[in-house]
Amino acid sequence: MEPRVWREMGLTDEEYNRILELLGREPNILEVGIFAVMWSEHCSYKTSKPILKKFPTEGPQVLQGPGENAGIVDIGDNLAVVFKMESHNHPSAIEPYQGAATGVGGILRDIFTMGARPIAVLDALRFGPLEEEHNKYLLSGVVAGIGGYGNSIGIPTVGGDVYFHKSYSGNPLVNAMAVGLLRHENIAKGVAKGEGNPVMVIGARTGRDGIHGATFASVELSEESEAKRSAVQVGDPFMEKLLMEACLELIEADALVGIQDMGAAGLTSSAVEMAGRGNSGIELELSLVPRRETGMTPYEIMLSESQERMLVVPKAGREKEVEEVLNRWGLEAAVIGRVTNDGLLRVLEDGKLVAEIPVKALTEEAPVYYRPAAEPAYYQELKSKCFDSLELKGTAEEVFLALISNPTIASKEWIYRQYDHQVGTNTVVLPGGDAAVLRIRGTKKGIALTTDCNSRYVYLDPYLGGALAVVEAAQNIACVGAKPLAITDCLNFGNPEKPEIFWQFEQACAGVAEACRVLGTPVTGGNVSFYNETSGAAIYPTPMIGMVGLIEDLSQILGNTFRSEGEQIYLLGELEGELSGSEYLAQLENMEAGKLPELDLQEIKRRIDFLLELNKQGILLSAHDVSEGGLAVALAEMTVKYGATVNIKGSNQLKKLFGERLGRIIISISAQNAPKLEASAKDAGIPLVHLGESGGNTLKVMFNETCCLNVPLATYRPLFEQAIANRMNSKA
Amino acid sequence: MKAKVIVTLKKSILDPQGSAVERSLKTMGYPVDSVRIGKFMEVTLAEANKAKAEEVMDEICRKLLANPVIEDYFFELEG
Amino acid sequence: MKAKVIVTLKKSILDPQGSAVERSLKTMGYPVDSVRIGKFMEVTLAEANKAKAEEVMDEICRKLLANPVIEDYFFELEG
Amino acid sequence: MKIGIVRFPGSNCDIDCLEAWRVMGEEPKLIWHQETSVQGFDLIVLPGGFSYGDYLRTGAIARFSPIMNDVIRFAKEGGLVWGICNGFQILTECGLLPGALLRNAGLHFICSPQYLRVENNKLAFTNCYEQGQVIQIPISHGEGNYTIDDDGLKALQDNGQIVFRYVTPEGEASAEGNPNGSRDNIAGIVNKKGNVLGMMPHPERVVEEITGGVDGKGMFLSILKAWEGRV
Ligand SMILES: Nc1ncnc2c1ncn2[C@@H]1O[C@H](COP(=O)(O)OP(=O)(O)O)[C@@H](O)[C@H]1O
Ligand SMILES: [Mg+2]
Repeated sequence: MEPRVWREMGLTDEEYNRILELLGREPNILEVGIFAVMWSEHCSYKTSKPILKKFPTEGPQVLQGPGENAGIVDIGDNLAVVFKMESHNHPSAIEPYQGAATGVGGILRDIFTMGARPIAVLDALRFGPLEEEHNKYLLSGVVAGIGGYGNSIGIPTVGGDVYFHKSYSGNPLVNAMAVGLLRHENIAKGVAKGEGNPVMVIGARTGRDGIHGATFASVELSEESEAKRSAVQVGDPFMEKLLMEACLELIEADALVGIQDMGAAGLTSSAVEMAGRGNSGIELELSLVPRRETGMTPYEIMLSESQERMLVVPKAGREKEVEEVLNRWGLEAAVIGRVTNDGLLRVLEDGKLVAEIPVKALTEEAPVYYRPAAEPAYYQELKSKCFDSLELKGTAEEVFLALISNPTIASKEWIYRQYDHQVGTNTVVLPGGDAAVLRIRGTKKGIALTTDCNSRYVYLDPYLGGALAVVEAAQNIACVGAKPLAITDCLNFGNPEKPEIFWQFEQACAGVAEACRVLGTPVTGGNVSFYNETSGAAIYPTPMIGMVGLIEDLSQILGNTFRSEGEQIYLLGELEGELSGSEYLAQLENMEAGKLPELDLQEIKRRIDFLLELNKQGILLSAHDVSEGGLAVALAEMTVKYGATVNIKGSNQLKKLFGERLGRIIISISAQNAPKLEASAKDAGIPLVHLGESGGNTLKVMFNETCCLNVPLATYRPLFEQAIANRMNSKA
Repeated sequence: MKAKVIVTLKKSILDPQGSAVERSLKTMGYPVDSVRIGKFMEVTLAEANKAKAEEVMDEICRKLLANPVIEDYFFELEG
Repeated sequence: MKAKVIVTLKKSILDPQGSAVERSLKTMGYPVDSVRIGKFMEVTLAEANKAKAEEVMDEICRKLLANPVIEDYFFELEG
Repeated sequence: MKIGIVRFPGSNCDIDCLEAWRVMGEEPKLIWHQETSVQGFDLIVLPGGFSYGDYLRTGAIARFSPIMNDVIRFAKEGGLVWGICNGFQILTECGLLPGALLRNAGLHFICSPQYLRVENNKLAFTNCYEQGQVIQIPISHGEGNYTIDDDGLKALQDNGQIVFRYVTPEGEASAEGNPNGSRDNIAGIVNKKGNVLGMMPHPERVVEEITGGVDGKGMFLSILKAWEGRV
């Protein structure tokens, strides 16, 4: 075989030699294709595996950690939450609507394949600045695609986050997280076992869509990548809705041994992974696979990434039942093979053997790379920059108005308005809160959901930045009154073959791991997306964190806005933030540099616990974490109906108003309960600063008794709410 | 000058709309083999010169009316 | 036998999608007066007799492919 | 009350409607679209969602589901039929209600709380509201832009068939209060006889304080009251 063949499929020469060794003979083209996708970064995690091993993955709440299609955490009452996040960055860069839509479709299949009914979707998005037309095109296409799929299938999209930064121009990030609910006995697994059990494909027919998508996700975007694509996958949410109902019915009827969605690398990866988990072999007869097009080769059938398909192994004798259920939902089911006990993936076409590979060669024997890491040159240089003597640029009022009109900080309503966030009638806290909250019917409980990652922090200090992403998620969960439970992640980085990128990856993961350990939120699963580069320039490292929290009693949900006059406003935490890595510095000084403030995870944990404890006592009226834009912006976010008057004392107005430092939460409480709060904080040794009082229709900030900011709500709320709409030239 | 534009999904691209219509026509008992759905557009141009109009239309189709990643287009000028 | 169907919004009905495309083409500087957007469908019929196919298609269009309250249709048989 | 909720392939507010009726103490039945009779029911609900993916046109394919023939018969005989969102679209497609629903004027899907004004409280569906009352019920649709020709509109106006209009928080049926470009700010209409109602907003989403308010409850209460009055 010519080296060109395997190289084009993304295999290195050493990898090809390894295949020769494993097979003891030359592979045919189909076999090379199968190896290529199974050994792609996307399917094999060959580069990330050694690093991911360091994540804490256990805890009393974890019912299923990494390794299955999605993680599962227990929420009591025999119920569990299933959740996972996944990227669809490259497909979305090429065809934003379909790329994002199929991203949602794919992650939802990961959830219902576990036996859970999906109850929510979140979307974590990163784009280049909206000053560029192409980024607007990508944003509107991606948002329409997420809505197009989620709205139609009827799963509410309840949250997410969006940042705009030039490093994402040309390489947007589209990470979708899905969450489902199940009863413990319904947990299903992606496993093929029991010799002779039939193997069936159910759902959509197989076409020539997205062949080599998995490989494609594992290369940098270039001019040629478009040409490499055989056909863009098109999502069919209607089909998936039917497929979902049918699958849940089959799982409820206990008709299946195993079930797995066909995602990247389609039939190949689903069959191989299921057989791998079951220590079995699998035999497939390709002529039995229902097809959408004629003349498809075995290669195309095995590698097609047609959407809305699942591979199932029913219990022997229950094929008819599977077929009946699928037919009732207007879908097809076909037996295409059987489980064997010889540990081989055997592929036949019309009875003729076309491929035979030991399953283990594709899974366990996949190469693992320990890539070299090297601290990038920028790191120390940027870290050494100090901004202590920087002066406020213009008046506080001008800066304030500029910051809240920045799309990264401004309201994301233009986006989430396009998502049905209420279908299912379980959404208690809608998008716009710190975390979304869904009620669990039949209980008093709710779950809180959020996604977070400030990649500028990660760029400046990958270790701290990774930890901070987890911290921010935990704070958002706590601010609605929920206890952080566990996380899923989606690790978006550049080309890991570059030592500087691998260093970012390694450091960021270490930070994530440490924060998860201290905060008690194990990693239950996730996804790695490398090669996020355009023309050699990498995105800012973006380890997206999706967190789930539990709220025992829905009557204790906390809002993030003032709801009455005279609420006493306090800050939990330090009054002063830093300018390093802040939105202020980026936007007003056009600099992204500096040393991030030191991070004490134990202290963060204590503050979160303190906040939750206060909330249990029922004395808090609102809570909101201070993130991008600092104290002034956080206050603007809390003043929706009622304004506030705040008094700040000390030095360095700039750092106090606009500096950033995670671990700070603004709370409000009635005047009557204020002494109790002050006493508890003192006892617990938690820094607490009285800021002022809610009321009126302006946001007024006094600095050392002098008014430095006094803006009517009627002036800044519209700027905050319409910032994105204005740039997209359309009404929110 | 007027242009009629037809935009269709490329052959290999899945057409969920068309398939759904196809299935329901079949269920309703019509002798239908397949349905594919695309777009039809009428564009009135402020350009009297045919050759120029042709050029403009081709550019418009490529840039905006069709998505070359998944669609083909075809147009015809009139009048 | 193949039918090509064109479904357009009635003249009296506003076409926000067409207007949006029109606006952005104008903003991009193209000499465009107006854009209207409709649907194009290709239906393959399992019916060889032209007259019968004609009848079937008309019924299909009236019943399903177009909504007579807001749309007009037109079809052509081929092959 | 015997309530049937039709489940089309792609319906996704069917369970929401069911749960909302449960909040009211009723236990509705789901009716599979392939069934052929709605005999014995007092109310038929056509729920929201994306029946048949909303492919081609919203509601266009669902209208040919086997069950629809009998729903049409039921409606013609005076039975109560309530179409919400996609249900409204199906009702216009099958001719039980006049007009049609086009793509939102802004071309985006919109999910948002929305103020409505009750324009006719004499109906089986609205008798628990005040005439002119302003209520808040969320919308969630991409194609809710109601259109009808001049004569048709005049007939709706003259017969009191306009049930809800989109309004500003102050109750003005102005362009500012209109989220999707609907003609005459129409959010919901009823047939001449008053037994078939179609509306784009989702009252089933606002029957519990915890999930966003109770302004939709009035419709459920009205229907129960009307039905009790009839027995
Ligand atoms: N892509 C999105 N999809 C849905 N909701 C979003 C999206 N982006 C932001 N939101 C919502 O807007 C609110 C504010 O988001 P964000 O500014 O990221 O908050 P925070 O800084 O507290 O993490 C959240 O409720 C979030 O769920
Ligand atoms: Mg927050």
